[in-house]
Amino acid sequence: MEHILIKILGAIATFILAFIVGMTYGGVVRKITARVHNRLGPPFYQNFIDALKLFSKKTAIHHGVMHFLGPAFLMVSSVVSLMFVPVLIPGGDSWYNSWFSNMIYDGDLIFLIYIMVFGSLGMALGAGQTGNPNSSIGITRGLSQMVGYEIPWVLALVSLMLMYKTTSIVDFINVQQETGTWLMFANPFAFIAGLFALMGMFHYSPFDIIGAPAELASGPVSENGGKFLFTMMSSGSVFSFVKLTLFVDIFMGGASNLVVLVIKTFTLYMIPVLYGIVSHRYRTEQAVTFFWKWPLFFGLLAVLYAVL
Amino acid sequence: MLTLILVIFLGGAILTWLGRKINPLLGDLLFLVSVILPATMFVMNIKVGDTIAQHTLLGIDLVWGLSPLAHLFSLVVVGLGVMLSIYSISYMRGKEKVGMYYFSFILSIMAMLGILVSRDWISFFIFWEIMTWSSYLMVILNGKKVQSIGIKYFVFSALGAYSMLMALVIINSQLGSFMLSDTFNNFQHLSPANQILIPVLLLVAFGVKSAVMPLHIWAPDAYSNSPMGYTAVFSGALSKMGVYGLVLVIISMTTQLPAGSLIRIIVAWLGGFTAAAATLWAITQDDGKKLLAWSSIGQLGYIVTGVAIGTPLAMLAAMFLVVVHALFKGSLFMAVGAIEKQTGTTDFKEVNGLIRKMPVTFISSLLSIIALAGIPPLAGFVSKWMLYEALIQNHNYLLVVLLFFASTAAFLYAYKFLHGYFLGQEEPEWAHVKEAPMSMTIPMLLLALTTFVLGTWPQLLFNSIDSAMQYLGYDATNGKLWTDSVLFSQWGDKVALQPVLYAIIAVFLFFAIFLYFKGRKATRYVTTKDISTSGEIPKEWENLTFKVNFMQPFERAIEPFLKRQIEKYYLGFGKGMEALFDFTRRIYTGNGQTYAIYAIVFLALLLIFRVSLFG
Amino acid sequence: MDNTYYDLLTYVVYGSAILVMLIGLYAVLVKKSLLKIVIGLSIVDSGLNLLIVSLGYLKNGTAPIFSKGFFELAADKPMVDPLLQALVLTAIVIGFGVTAVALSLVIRLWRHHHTLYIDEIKNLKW
Amino acid sequence: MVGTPVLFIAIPLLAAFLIPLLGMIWKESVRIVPGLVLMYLMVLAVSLMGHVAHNGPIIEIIAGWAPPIGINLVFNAFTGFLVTLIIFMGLLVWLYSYRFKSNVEYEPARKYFILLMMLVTGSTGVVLTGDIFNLFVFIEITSISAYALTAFYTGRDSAEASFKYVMMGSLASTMLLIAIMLIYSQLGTLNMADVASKIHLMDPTLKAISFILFVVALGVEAEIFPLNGWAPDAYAEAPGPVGAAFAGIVVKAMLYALIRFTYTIFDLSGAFNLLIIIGLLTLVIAEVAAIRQDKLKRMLAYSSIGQMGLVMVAFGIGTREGVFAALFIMLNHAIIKPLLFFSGSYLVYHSKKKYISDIDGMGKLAPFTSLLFALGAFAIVGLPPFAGFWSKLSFLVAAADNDMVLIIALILAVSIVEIVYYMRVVNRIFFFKRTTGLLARRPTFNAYIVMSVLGIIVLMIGFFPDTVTGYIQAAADSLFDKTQYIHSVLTASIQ
Repeated sequence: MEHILIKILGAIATFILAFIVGMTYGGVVRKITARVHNRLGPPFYQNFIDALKLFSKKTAIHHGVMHFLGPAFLMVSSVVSLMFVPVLIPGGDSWYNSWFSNMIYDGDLIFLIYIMVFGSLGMALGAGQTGNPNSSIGITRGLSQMVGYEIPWVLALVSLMLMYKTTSIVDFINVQQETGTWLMFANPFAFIAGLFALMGMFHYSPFDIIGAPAELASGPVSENGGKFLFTMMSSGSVFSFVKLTLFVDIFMGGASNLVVLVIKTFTLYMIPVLYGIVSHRYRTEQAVTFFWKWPLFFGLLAVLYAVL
Repeated sequence: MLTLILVIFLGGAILTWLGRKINPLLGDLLFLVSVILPATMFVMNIKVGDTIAQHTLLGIDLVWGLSPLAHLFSLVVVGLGVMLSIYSISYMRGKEKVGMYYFSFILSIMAMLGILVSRDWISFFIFWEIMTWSSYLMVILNGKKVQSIGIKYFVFSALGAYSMLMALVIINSQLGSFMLSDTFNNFQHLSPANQILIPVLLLVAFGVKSAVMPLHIWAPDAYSNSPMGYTAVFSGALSKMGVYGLVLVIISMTTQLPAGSLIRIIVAWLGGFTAAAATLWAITQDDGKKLLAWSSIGQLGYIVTGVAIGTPLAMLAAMFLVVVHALFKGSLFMAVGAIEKQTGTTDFKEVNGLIRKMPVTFISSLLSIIALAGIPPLAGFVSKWMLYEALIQNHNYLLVVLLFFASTAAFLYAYKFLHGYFLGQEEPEWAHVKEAPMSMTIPMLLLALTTFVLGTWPQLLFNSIDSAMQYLGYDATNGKLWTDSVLFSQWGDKVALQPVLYAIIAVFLFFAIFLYFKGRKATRYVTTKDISTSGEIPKEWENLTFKVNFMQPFERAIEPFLKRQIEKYYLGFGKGMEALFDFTRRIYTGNGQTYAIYAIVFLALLLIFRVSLFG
Repeated sequence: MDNTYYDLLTYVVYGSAILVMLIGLYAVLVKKSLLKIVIGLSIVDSGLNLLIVSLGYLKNGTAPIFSKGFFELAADKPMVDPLLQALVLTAIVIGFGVTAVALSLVIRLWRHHHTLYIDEIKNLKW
Repeated sequence: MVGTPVLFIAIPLLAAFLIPLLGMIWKESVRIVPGLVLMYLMVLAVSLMGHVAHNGPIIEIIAGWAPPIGINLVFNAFTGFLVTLIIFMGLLVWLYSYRFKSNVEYEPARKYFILLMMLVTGSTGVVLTGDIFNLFVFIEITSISAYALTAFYTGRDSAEASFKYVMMGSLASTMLLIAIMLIYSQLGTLNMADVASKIHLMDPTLKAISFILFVVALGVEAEIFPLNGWAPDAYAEAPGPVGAAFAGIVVKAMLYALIRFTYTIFDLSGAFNLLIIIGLLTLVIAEVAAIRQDKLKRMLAYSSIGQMGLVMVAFGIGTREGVFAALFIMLNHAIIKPLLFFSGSYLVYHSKKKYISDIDGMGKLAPFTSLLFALGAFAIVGLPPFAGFWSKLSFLVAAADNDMVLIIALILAVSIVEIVYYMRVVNRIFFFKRTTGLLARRPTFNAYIVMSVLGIIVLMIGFFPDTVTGYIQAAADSLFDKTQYIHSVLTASIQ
C-alpha cells in the first residue's frame, strides 16, 4: 500500500515538474518570438498568470458531455504518456531519481506512440461537439498533418529499434549509457528525420495551420474557455515536456539530473521554435507532402543505415 | 449432432422464409429460433474433435469435425450471428424482402459453420459456395445497382471459388484424397510445379474473400450495399472465412516450400498495401457504410499481413484481431444501421449532430472507434502492438512503417465517422430523431463493451488462440508472449495492460470530475448554434455545418494516389471482354447460307488437317 | 466390253455423280434465292443417290430379285447389291420429305417477308 | 418384362399415325393418347432398366435376320439410360403442353402431338438401333419432325429459323449418307457391332474421311461449333416445350450417335482430341455469345449449346470417369434446361419480343415460376448444393486426373461468364422494379407439376447425388466396354 502511495506521489511530482517546465518553456518562447519580431513581449511567467486566470474563471456554457470529456481525454493522454517516459535516467544517482520512474517498465515506445494519440482524438471529439466549424477544420488539419510527420518519426524509431533490438525506452537510455554515444550520433539520419517530425509535432510555424488565428479563430480550442482552456493549456504544456523528454531520452542520452534535463530539452526546443519564428506557414497539403519528401528520405536512409 | 445442427439451420431458413409469408411475427420468431437454437446447440455440444460426422456422396467422403482453429473462428460466427439476429429483427422491420433476408442470413451462418467443420475440401467448397450465393442475395437485396455491384461480387467470388475448385481437383488427382489433413501431410508428394500452383490458387481463392489488394474491389460496394444487419456478419465473420483459409494455406502449405517464404513476403506486403490503400480510400468516403467497408478491408489487410508473417507473435496478433475486428466492426455497422433506421440516410453530408439523440449508439461507436484506431486501453491496441512488435522483430521494417502509416491515417476516418454522424451542428432537421430500440442498441453495446474487456484482459481470448496455434504447430505462447494481462515481445519488451487501464481510469476520473461535476452547476447547456466565431455570435440562418469536403486538405495531399484506381483497370478489362464477346457472336450472322458455308469450310478444314488429327 | 473400259465408265459415272452433287452444292452456297437453294439441296440429294446406286452396280449383274432358279443364275451372273438400292429408295423418300418441308417453309417465308432473297431474311441473328 | 425394346419405336410411331384417326372419333384423344403412350413407355423403360441391371443387355433382332445381316436394337445400360431420359422428358413435355394447347384449335394440337410422337420415335430409334443406316433413317425422322415443330408458330420468325435448320440438316444428312456409303463400300456391312469389329480392315484415309463426315453430319444436329448456326434460332422461335424437348431429347440422341461412332465404331486415337477441341470451341463461343443476348430464350439456347460443348469435352477425356462426367452433365442438362425453358417461357409469356428486360420484377408477380427459374439458373452454373455442381465436380476430377490443367482453367473461366449472364437474369427477376405493364401469366396446373417435378429432381440430385450415379456409372461402363458390346450383338440369336 505504501508502495502505491509513493508511486502516486511520484506521479504527482512528475506532473508538477512537467507542468512547470512546460509552462515556463511556453512563456520563454513567447518572449523570444516577440524579441525576434522586434516586440517587447510578455514576461516569461505570463503563461502561469494566464493559467491562473483561466482556472479561476467560471465556465458559463457548455455544448454537451463530449465537450467536457474532450479536455479530460486530452489530459489523460498527456498524463498517462508522461507516466511512461523516463524523465531521468533510471537508476541514476540523484536523490530524487526514484520519484520519476513512474511506470516506465510497464510500456514501450509503440505503446507510447499510441497513448499519445489518445489525446488528439479526445480533443477532436470535444471540439467536434461544440459545433464550431472552425474547430473541426482545425482538427482535420491537425490529423492530416499528423499522418504526415508520423512516417519519418516511425522510420527513425524503427531504425533505432533495429539497431538495438529493443522497443523499450529504458533500454535505449541504457544503451547510450553503456556505449557512451548518443544515438543522434550513432544514427544521425534517424535524428534528422526525428527532428523533422518533432517540428511537426510542435505545431509551430511552418506547421501551425491547425490553429491559424486569422483564419480559424485558433482552431480546435476556439470554443473553449475557462476551465476547459486551462485543462487544454496545461495538458499542452505537459505534452511538450513529454515529447522533449522522450526525444532527449532516445537521441540525446537521457538526463541524469534535472539541470541536465532542462538544458537538453531547452536546447532541443529551440530548434523548432527558432526555425518557426523565421518561416512562413505551410498549407496542410504542403505540410503533409513536405514530410513525405526529405524527412521520408532521411528516414529511409536511417533504416538503410541501421540495416547495414 | 453436427448434421442435425446444419439441417436445423437449413430447415429453419426455409421455414422462416415460408413463415414470413404467412405472418411477419411468425417469421421473426422462427428466425430467432432457427439462429439461436442451432447456434446454442453448436456451442454446447460440438467439442473439438477430428471426425464428428461423416457422409459419403458420389464416392467422396465428406468428413466433418472441429479443429481448435475452427473453434476459434466459430466463436466469431456464432457470437456475431446471435447478436445480429437479435438486431436484425428490429432493423428489418418495415423493409422489403425480409423473408429473403432471413433466409440468406440463416443460410450464410450455416455455411460459415459448415466451412469451419469441414475436414475435406469438397464439403469445404460446398459450404463456401453456399456462403457465396447466400451473401450474394444479401448484397443485392436492396435492389440498387444490382447489375454492377452484385455481378462484380459474384464474379470475384466465382474467380476465387473456381481457383479453389481447380486447386482441389489437382490435389485430388495428385494425392488421391480430398481430405484437408492428407493435403497438408502429403504436400511434399506433389510435383514441384503443383507445389507452387496449388498454394497460389488457394491464395487467390481466400484472398478474394479476405479482400486482399488486387482482389478487393468487390468489397466496398458489396459491404455497403448489403443491409447493415448483414454487413456486420459480412465484414466480421464472412471475410474471416477467407482468413481461415489463408491460415490453413500459409501455415500448413507454404511452410513446407522452399519458395514459401517468398510467397509469404509477397502476401504480407499485399496485406500491408491493402491496409494503407484502403485506409486512404476510407478517408475520402462521404458515406458511413462505404467508410466502414473500406476500413474493414484495411483491417483485413493487417490480419493478412500478420498471418503471412506467421511468427508466433504475428499469428497471435492476427488471430486476436480476427475476433476483435468482428466485435468492433460489428458494433460499428450496427450503429450505422441504427442511424440508417432512425434517420433514413447514412450520408455524412446529410446527417449530423446525433450525439444527444442517440447516446447509446454514440457510446458504442466511440468505444468501437477507439478499438479500431488501436488506442489503448481497448482491444484493438493489443493486436496492433503485437503485430508491430512481430514485424519489427521479423525485420519487416518497411512493412511496419507502411502499417504505422495506415493506422495513423485511420485516425482521420475514425474521426470523420464520429464527427460525421454524432458531432458538429445539430440541425433542426434531425431534431425528431430518437434512439434506436433496445434490441438494436444492446447488441452493439455488448460487442463494444467486449472489446473493452478484451483490451485489458486479453487472456480471456488468448487461451483459445493458444490452442488453435498449437494445433497449427506452434509452441505454447502462454508465458512467452503473454502472462495474464501482460504482453511480451520476443525481445522482452512488454506492456502491462492492467496498470495502463487503472492509470487511465484514475486520471480520467480525476479530470472528468474536475471539469464536469465541479463546473456542472455553474454551467448551462447551449445549442451548437450558440458559438463564437472570431468573437461574434452567428446568426440563426448562417450555415455552420462543416461536412462537405471534410478531409479536403488530406485528399489534396494524396491526390496522385487517388487517381490510380485498380477498379478502373478491371472495368477496362471487363469492357474489353464484352466488346470482344460482342464481336465474337457476330459469327452468327443470321444468314442460313453463311452457316452452310461454315459447315463446308469446317469439313474442308478437318479433311485438310486429318493427318495431323488422326495420323 | 473389256475391264479397262468398264473401269473408265465406272469412274465417269462416279465423277458425274459427284459433279452433280457439286453443282447442287454450288447452288446452295452461292445462289441467293430460297427456291434455288431448295433446288440445290435436292440436286445434291440426287447426285448422292446416283453415286450410291452406281456403287452397287456390278458388271453383268442381275436384278436382285429372289425368284425361281435364282441360285442357278447366280452362279455365273452375280446380282447387284440390293441393300444399296433399298437405301437409295429410303433416301429418296427422305429427300422428298425434306424438300416438301423446305418448300412449305419457303411459302411461309414469302408470305412473311415478301421476298425470297436470303440475305434479307435475317431477323434472327447474333 | 412388360415388353421389348422395339416397342419404344413402334408404339409412338403407331400412335403418331393413329392420332388423326382417333381424333376423328374423339377430339380429346389427340391429347390423351400420346400421354398414355409415353406413360407406358416410361414403365417399360424402367422395367427394362431393372432387367438390364441384372441380366445384361437385351439385343432385339428385327425381322428375323440375325446380326450382322439384319437390323437389331440394343438396350443396354447406356442406351437404356438415354432412352429412359428421353421418354421421361417426352412425358414432361407432353404434360406441360397438355393444357398449353387448350385455347388453340384442334388442328394445331393434332399436328403438335403427331410431331412430338415422331420426335420421340426418332430419338429413341437413334439411341436403340444397332444399324448405321437405320440410324440415318431415325435421325431424319427426328430432324423432319424437329423442322416442323420449330416452324410450329406461324406468327413469328419461326419459318426463318426452321429454314436454316432444314438447310443445315439436309446438308448434314447428305454427308451422313456419304460417310455411311464409304463404310459400306469398304466393309460391306452396316451393323454397328460388325463394323466396329472390322474397322481395322478399313483403309486409314477413308476411315478418317468417313469419321470426319460423321462428325460434321452429326455435329450439325448435336450443335457443335461452327455447325450450330441454326440452333439458337430454332430454340428461340420454337414453342417453349419444344425448346425443352430439343435440349432434353433431340440433342441428347444426336450426341449419342456421335459418341457411339467415336467410342464404339471407330478406333481413331485422335478422335478424342478432336472432341475436346470442338467441344471447347463450342463451349467458349456459345457462352460468349450468350452473355450478349437480349432475348431470354436465345440466351438459354446458347447456354444449351455451351453445355453440349462441355459434354463433348468430357467425352473427349476418354476415360471412364470422363464418360461418367459427360453422362452426368447430360442428365443434369436434360433436367435443368427444360426447367429453365418451361419457367422462362412463362416469365416472358406476354412479352412480344421476349426480351430479357421484360422479366424485370417478375419475382413479385410470379413467385413460383421465378423461384424455379432461379433454382435452375443456380443449378446450371454449378452452385452447390444443386444438381449442376456434382456433374461439374465429377467432370473436373476426371479432367484433373488426366492433367488437363489448362483446359480446366479455360472451362472455369467460361463458367464465370456463364455465371454473369445467368445472374443478370436472376437479378432482373427478383431485384428490379417492374417497368413494363405486362402481367405475369399464371402457369397451368400441369406446368406447375412439371416444373415442380424438375425442381425437386434438381434438389434431389443436389442433396443426394448417389440416387442417380449408380445408373450413370453402369451406363458409362457399358459405353466404355466396347468388346462386350460387339460380342453381345454378334452372338445374339433369335430367341
